[in-house]
Amino acid sequence: MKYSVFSLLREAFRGHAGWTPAWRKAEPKSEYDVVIVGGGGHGLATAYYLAKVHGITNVAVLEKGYIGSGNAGRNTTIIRSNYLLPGNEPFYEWSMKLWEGLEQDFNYNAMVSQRGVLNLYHSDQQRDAFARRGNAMRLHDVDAELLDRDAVRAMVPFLDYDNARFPIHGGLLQRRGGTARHDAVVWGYARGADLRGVDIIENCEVTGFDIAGGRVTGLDTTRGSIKAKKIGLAVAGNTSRVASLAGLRLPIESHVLQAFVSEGIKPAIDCVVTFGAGHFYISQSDKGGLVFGGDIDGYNSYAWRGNLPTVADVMEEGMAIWPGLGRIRMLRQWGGLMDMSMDGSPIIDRTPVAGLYLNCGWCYGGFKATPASGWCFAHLIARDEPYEVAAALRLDRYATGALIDERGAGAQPNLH
Amino acid sequence: MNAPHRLAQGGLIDRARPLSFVFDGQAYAGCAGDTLASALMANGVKLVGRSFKYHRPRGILTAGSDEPNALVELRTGPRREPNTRVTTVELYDGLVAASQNRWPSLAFDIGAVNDWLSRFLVAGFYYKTFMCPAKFWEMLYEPLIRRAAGLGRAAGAGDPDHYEKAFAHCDVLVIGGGPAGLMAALAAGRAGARVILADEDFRLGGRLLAERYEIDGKPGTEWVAEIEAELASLPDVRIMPRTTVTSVFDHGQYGAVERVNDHLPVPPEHEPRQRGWKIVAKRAVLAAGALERSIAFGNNDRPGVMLAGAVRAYANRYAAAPGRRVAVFTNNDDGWRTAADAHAAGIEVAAVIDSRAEPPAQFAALGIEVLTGAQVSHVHGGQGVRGIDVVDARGRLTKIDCDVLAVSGGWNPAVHLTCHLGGKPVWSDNLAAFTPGATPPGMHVAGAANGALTLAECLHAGVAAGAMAAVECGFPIASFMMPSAEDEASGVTALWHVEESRAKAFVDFQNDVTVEDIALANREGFSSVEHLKRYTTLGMATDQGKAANVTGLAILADVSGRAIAEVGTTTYRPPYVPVSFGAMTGHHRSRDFRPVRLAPSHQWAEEQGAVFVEAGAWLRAQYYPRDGEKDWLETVNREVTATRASVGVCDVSTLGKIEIEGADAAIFLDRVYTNTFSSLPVGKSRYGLMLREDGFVMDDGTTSRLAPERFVMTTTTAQAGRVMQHLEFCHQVLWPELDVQMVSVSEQWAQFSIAGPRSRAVLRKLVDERYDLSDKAFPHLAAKEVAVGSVTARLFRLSFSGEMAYELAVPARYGDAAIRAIMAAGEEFSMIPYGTEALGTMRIEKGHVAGNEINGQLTARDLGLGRMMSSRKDYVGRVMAQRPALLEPDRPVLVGFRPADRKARLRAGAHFIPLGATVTAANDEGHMTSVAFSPMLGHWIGLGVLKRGPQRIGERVRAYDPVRNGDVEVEICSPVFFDPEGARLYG
Amino acid sequence: MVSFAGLERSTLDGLVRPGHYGRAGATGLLIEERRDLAFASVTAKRGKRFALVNAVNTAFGVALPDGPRRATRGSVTFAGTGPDQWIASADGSEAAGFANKVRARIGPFAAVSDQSDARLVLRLSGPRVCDVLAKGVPVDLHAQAFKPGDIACTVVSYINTQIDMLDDAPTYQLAAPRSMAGSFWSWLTASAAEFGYDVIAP
Amino acid sequence: MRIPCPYCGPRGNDEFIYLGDATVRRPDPQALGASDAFYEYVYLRDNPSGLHQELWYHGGGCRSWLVVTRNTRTHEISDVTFAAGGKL
Ligand SMILES: Cc1cc2nc3c(=O)[nH]c(=O)nc-3n(C[C@H](O)[C@H](O)[C@H](O)COP(=O)(O)OP(=O)(O)OC[C@H]3O[C@@H](n4cnc5c(N)ncnc54)[C@H](O)[C@@H]3O)c2cc1C
Ligand SMILES: NC(=O)c1ccc[n+]([C@@H]2O[C@H](COP(=O)([O-])OP(=O)(O)OC[C@H]3O[C@@H](n4cnc5c(N)ncnc54)[C@H](O)[C@@H]3O)[C@@H](O)[C@H]2O)c1
Ligand SMILES: Cc1cc2nc3c(=O)[nH]c(=O)nc-3n(C[C@H](O)[C@H](O)[C@H](O)COP(=O)(O)O)c2cc1C
Ligand SMILES: [Zn+2]
Repeated sequence: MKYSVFSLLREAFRGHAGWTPAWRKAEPKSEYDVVIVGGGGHGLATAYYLAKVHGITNVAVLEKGYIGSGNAGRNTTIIRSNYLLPGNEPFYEWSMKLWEGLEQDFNYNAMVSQRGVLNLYHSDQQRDAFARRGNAMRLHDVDAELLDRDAVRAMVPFLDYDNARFPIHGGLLQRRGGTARHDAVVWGYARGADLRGVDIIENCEVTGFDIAGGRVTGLDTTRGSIKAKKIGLAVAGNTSRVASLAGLRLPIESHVLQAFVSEGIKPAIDCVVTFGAGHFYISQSDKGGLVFGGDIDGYNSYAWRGNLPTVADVMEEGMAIWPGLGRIRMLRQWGGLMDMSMDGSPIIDRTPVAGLYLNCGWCYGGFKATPASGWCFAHLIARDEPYEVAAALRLDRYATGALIDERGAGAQPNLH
Repeated sequence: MNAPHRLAQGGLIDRARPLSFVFDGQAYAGCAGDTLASALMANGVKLVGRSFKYHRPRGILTAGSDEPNALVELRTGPRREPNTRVTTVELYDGLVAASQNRWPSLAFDIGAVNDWLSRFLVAGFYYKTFMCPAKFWEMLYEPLIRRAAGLGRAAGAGDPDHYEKAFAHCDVLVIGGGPAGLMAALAAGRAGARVILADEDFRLGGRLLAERYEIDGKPGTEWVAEIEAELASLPDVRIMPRTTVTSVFDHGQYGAVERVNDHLPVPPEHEPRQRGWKIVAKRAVLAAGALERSIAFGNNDRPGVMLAGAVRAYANRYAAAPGRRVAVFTNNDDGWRTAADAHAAGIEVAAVIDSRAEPPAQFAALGIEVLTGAQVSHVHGGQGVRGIDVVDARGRLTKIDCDVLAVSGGWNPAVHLTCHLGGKPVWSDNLAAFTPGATPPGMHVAGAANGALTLAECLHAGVAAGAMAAVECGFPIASFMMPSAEDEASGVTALWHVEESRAKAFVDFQNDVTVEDIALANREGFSSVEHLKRYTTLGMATDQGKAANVTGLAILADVSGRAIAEVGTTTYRPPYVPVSFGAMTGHHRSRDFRPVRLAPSHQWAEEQGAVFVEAGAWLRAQYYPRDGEKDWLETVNREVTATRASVGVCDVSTLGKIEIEGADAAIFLDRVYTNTFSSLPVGKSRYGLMLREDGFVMDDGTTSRLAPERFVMTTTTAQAGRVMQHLEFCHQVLWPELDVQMVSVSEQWAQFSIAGPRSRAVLRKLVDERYDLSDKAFPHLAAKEVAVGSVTARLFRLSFSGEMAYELAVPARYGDAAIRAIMAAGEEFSMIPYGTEALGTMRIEKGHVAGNEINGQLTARDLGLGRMMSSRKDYVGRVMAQRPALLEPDRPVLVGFRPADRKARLRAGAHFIPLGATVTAANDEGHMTSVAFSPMLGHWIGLGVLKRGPQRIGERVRAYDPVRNGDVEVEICSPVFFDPEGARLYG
Repeated sequence: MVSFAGLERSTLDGLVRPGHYGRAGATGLLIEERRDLAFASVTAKRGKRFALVNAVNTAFGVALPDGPRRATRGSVTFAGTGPDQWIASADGSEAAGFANKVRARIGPFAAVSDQSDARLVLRLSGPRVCDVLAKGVPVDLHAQAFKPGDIACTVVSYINTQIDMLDDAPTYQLAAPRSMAGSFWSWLTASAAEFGYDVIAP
Repeated sequence: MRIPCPYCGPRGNDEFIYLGDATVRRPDPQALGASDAFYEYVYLRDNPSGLHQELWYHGGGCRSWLVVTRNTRTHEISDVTFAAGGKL
């Protein structure tokens, strides 16, 4: 059923009895043309574009829990395309473009809200680094504005301009950046894929691969074996574990990133603000909760929960820019598993195993990539060649040295 | 003022200490010992808040931190605290609170139209609409939704109170001071363990405060006082009231918040408002009790519908009558106590409605009307209960008049803290509740939190858990006289939802999630309990669904035809109750956010009127303006000119300094630097370049050989810590077999760069005349220990500015004296101090790289330093630096730039585009890394990396800088702008 | 010729004056800055630990502690700060040229660096000293866990700090990096204010 | 987390700096195929879910590099040794 104000009105008058499941609870078939492992945003978007753009509909998405149970369901929802390096920027901008038409495309309100992303800078040196990034964005035809302190103050007057340890000097603003309702993105893609025939199979964990003569032919799951011509991995924090089932060892570590939400309050902050002298970002959800986060916990973990020093650090950083938060209460904290890559940038590529494709390395920033990641991964799987904007996101770049290291932090995932 | 609903006697309030307070502009009276909730109740105030979505009128549901409804804005101005539960606010004199999420007033709230529109505003309606046209979202729909949503208003200004954080350590942490917790603390304390007993209430006792239980034949509260006195007498027991243990972290760490002064209008001088505790405990006993839950039936959210246990708490503890005529609706034995206690307190009991066929025998004597096998299907009344409809087993409907309905749907053990490390609660059919599953390592659970629902059981369980915890910490079992108490009836038969309800039946009160919403979510496929939560927002409100979650998932189980155990729970996450930013921040706010490092000359520089700049953790003098100088540029120009003309001094103490000793020190340096240090003679310094193992430049600096087996290395200010760590890594992890020792001496030495043609003359006046400072005796790159007065100093002939220059290091306590002495010695040469700006200008004039170039993205070759990469030895980063992409001839390489129009200004961060080329990323050829105005050349100069830069000297490109409208045409040149032959170095 | 005699400065100069602060009428904490202590870091050379133990014993009569503890003889103390690492300190007549003396006596077996100017050193005592320290010191200072002679290198208020327990009055000596003295002081005094504190003239 | 430093005793993980996998060994730079070996050393990780040997630097304490054996699923620490070898 198409969602619209009319369908909503119609159902309202008949007790909402006519709504049907947003996606079928599909049972696994014995064989698919393409199996996508991982029912997060990326996996579901891949299936959606495989069906919609490439007409490949004999597709299954296998999810070990409920769809969106991974990072897609627990991120701070920031979307932006304010990257520095040519390997990244066109890709994220393509994502931004897809966000801009997404809801009409998949007929689901994902609350894509282009409320602006403001990165604060706190020194002249940082200003110049942000200028470099802003200029790089403009070279890619992406909007970027460098604000001075007064302009920042006009936008977000309640920050600490007078008594801060790291005074605010200005900010880099991308007005087209913003947020989206993370769960709705998952559900919208799921519904869109399902409508086009894709089987979404939940509670189905992949436990092994069938590989013959260097080519993948199927996989084992907790719900039986499934044959597949092509298999795409989009399992984020579980990438190393799943890839190891196919004998791959990757430039990836899994780290916990925490996020937090405050009690709901009346609108207090209209855009996304990030702190440049630390690692902190904050925005307000449409429900009123302040959604915020900071750095990863910084050590390998599969525990889906965070540790205390990071909590303190994040909340101190929040107070450092916004002293009025003192009496606001943090309501809930949680953690996700980041697939931290060795240069902080993602990988969308083939693997040494024929027919097995890899989508990983999203670090703490893959939510914004969801549409483009799905688009490009679908293209790669369907055509066996990279989509242009993702051409640099290769697996062999660590060996060749063609790294995409936005932070210049080197081969240490927890520094990215 | 008199409080009309205050019971004539009883309660734990202090009637001799009246307090006045204001709610929504109206003044009321309460007593010490009241909460804001009990005081409102004593005053007959029923309507306290509005719900989140439908703006339904709401009253007080609970008597604790599980309250979903009665949220207010407490205090005013910069101390305003939105969403404060009236049930946890200790009343103080002069308290001011206001209702929230309503307009224009609490009684008449326009937002309540949502309730009329609720037919449309079902769970998830917003996902299905507001999509067209796309741009209306930000313009129209979203602002409307946002304004309607949200609860209270944040304070606009910074929080004026201060906060602290603190650490505590113990053998046994007891969480909760009810009967189980008190016993646990006592058992562990008597055994000799170090015990912390934390309770979020301002008074110990837990449910005993709310009940009329007796222990050892004494009233419960009296017994509590005795136990508390004994605990207080034990030397290693610490009692922490007003302290909520909010979170469990790995390895026995507990987060807790102490509300030190929230019971006062403002904290006393020097005292914090709240304190965030990190408690490290070898063992913990969770004795957090159980939380009562409601039952879903029509209009079960009306003000006056309360949890049965809360009604007892108000009557017994606070002597506040929730109403005149109370009806009780229960599915368990405990609910009956409310009838008995209300009756005893002189409140009329209209009826007890028990959904079970067989009521407990012991209450038969009360002489109250009893309806068994019956259920409440509807509540009459808008802003307060006026009556209820009861359906009995045969479907007959009875209307009962009452102004309070006490509901008990059973008790949920407070398992929350057992789940913070991933434990999953397990369903008990017997208790009709979830009980703790695997607990965090070291945690025992006792009392109602563990599903023990009788007092005697709780007391026993407390002793057992406390003793066990102490034993596990190595203490003996202490002998114990077990207190005696009744084993009260606690039978329950689950009832979640009254089918016959006509009106909306609420499950999550604050977020307005109804039984219908759950059914709809299930119909739409959101049948995983997590999807249910996210689709309907069940359990996501400020109470985190303490009362709602179990009911919600039970209803989901019902509508989806599954067992409750199969449906499972959502994840209980920290914190147990919401925690303020203040408490988690403590002292670390404003300028104390992070420590600041000050150079030894800081105070002197302040006296000179220096402007300071952040450099990592340091504050460094950026420039020293003089009267009459119109801007920083004029100042910096003067500093550079004066230095190059005569002499200037700059504090460089912030550089990292590491002493490296040992027989293998030279070998070690050869392995960490790209170039060779084993060949460095004693008494000499050398510039060194360090790579990361991935082949990119990590840091640079100079290292001097003080003795055959003794070196001192300098690092950049920014990387000092990282380099130290790296060197320790190289030694301890890679090459532990080397005889090398290293220690940071960064703090020990104050170091000054004295630069300019007259630098030697200045030094001559400072350094003991025994030391020959002539160019021959002390040439460029010489290093030596010298005497300055009675002080042993280190003198290095190093130059970052291109001038003849020295770095003089003195023990830091003499840093202040040294800068004054240097300036005095330089006076006759018109010496000036210069800051980081001039330092930067001079290094750019000389083409030296610094932080802007050593940004982790560039290789030694990119920086034009390829020749420093020795080919005769191994060093960290050598192999990976040979990767093909790093050898690409097209990589941007360091060169210099000057504006084609010499009057134009350059800006770092501009990108280089070939002249006339279209402005696209494909034509991006590099970027400007550093710029300065060169007073020597009279125009701006810049360093930058450009594709094949060194081959293109003389060519022009465009420095593209749209974010600052700073587009300029620049000419590519050598990065060495000034004194390219380096003649000035030699003086 | 320049002379720096008498011109030594502490980073607390100008920031701090002796007197009573915080809550009036109560002194929970006494703070005394120590400027007379000389420090030297001592790191055993590879394979020389045993010889070093002997040398230190011979030269100073001190048995080098093999853990985070201090050993004192006369005015000289060696405190264990890490495996094969110590901080030696001295006051009184030993303090002058201390690092050189140490190097002269044990140089063949250890790397020695002067650290006399590297730290802010405070002695803390008073009835509420432990309550003050609890606001920033993450290690357990309970009498059973931390005894006179014990030391801990840890992080206090984001500042690397060495804590020595001197006696069971109790008196603690805290040493923090010199450059962070102001921030350290800010944390300490904010933490002590509720109990009242006296700053004693150095 | 609390890491039991063999020198200092148990301390909060905020006193330590994490580096990562402790099982990878710097290859012989002179050996044949050194560049492949270095690529693996610098970039490839097992990233196990379960027992993990990893390097932590006690920068806030004794400045030792430690090899910590920790379960990445439960965070349980089963062993800590000095990276440089040796015992106390
Ligand atoms: C706290 C937090 C904040 C974040 N903030 C932002 C932000 O503000 N902006 C931003 O752009 N990004 C952010 N991110 C990152 C972003 O969420 C992720 O990069 C992105 O969601 C990853 O892609 P995904 O959605 O496909 O991953 P996931 O949702 O994690 O999907 C992977 C799925 O694979 C499934 N799976 C794993 N193993 C198997 C198996 N063996 N068999 C079957 N299924 C399996 C998992 O259950 C999971 O559902 C944040 C992440 C976190 C945790
Ligand atoms: N018969 C029944 O159905 C029934 C049901 C429930 C409770 N009860 C009675 O209630 C009592 C339960 O005793 P108990 O000791 O187990 O619990 P309790 O409810 O008496 O005490 C729990 C205490 O823990 C505190 N607390 C909860 N969470 C906390 C946290 N995170 N941090 C700090 N403090 C926290 C509360 O403030 C409370 O004081 C018994 O008397 C029992 O008979 C009976
Ligand atoms: C953007 C965003 C907003 C959230 N808002 C709330 C909220 O208002 N209330 C709440 O209880 N949880 C909120 N959560 C957290 C979720 O309840 C949940 O903790 C998170 O999705 C991770 O799942 P888990 O805790 O089940 O592991 C929010 C999460 C996100 C990502
Ligand atoms: Zn240690």
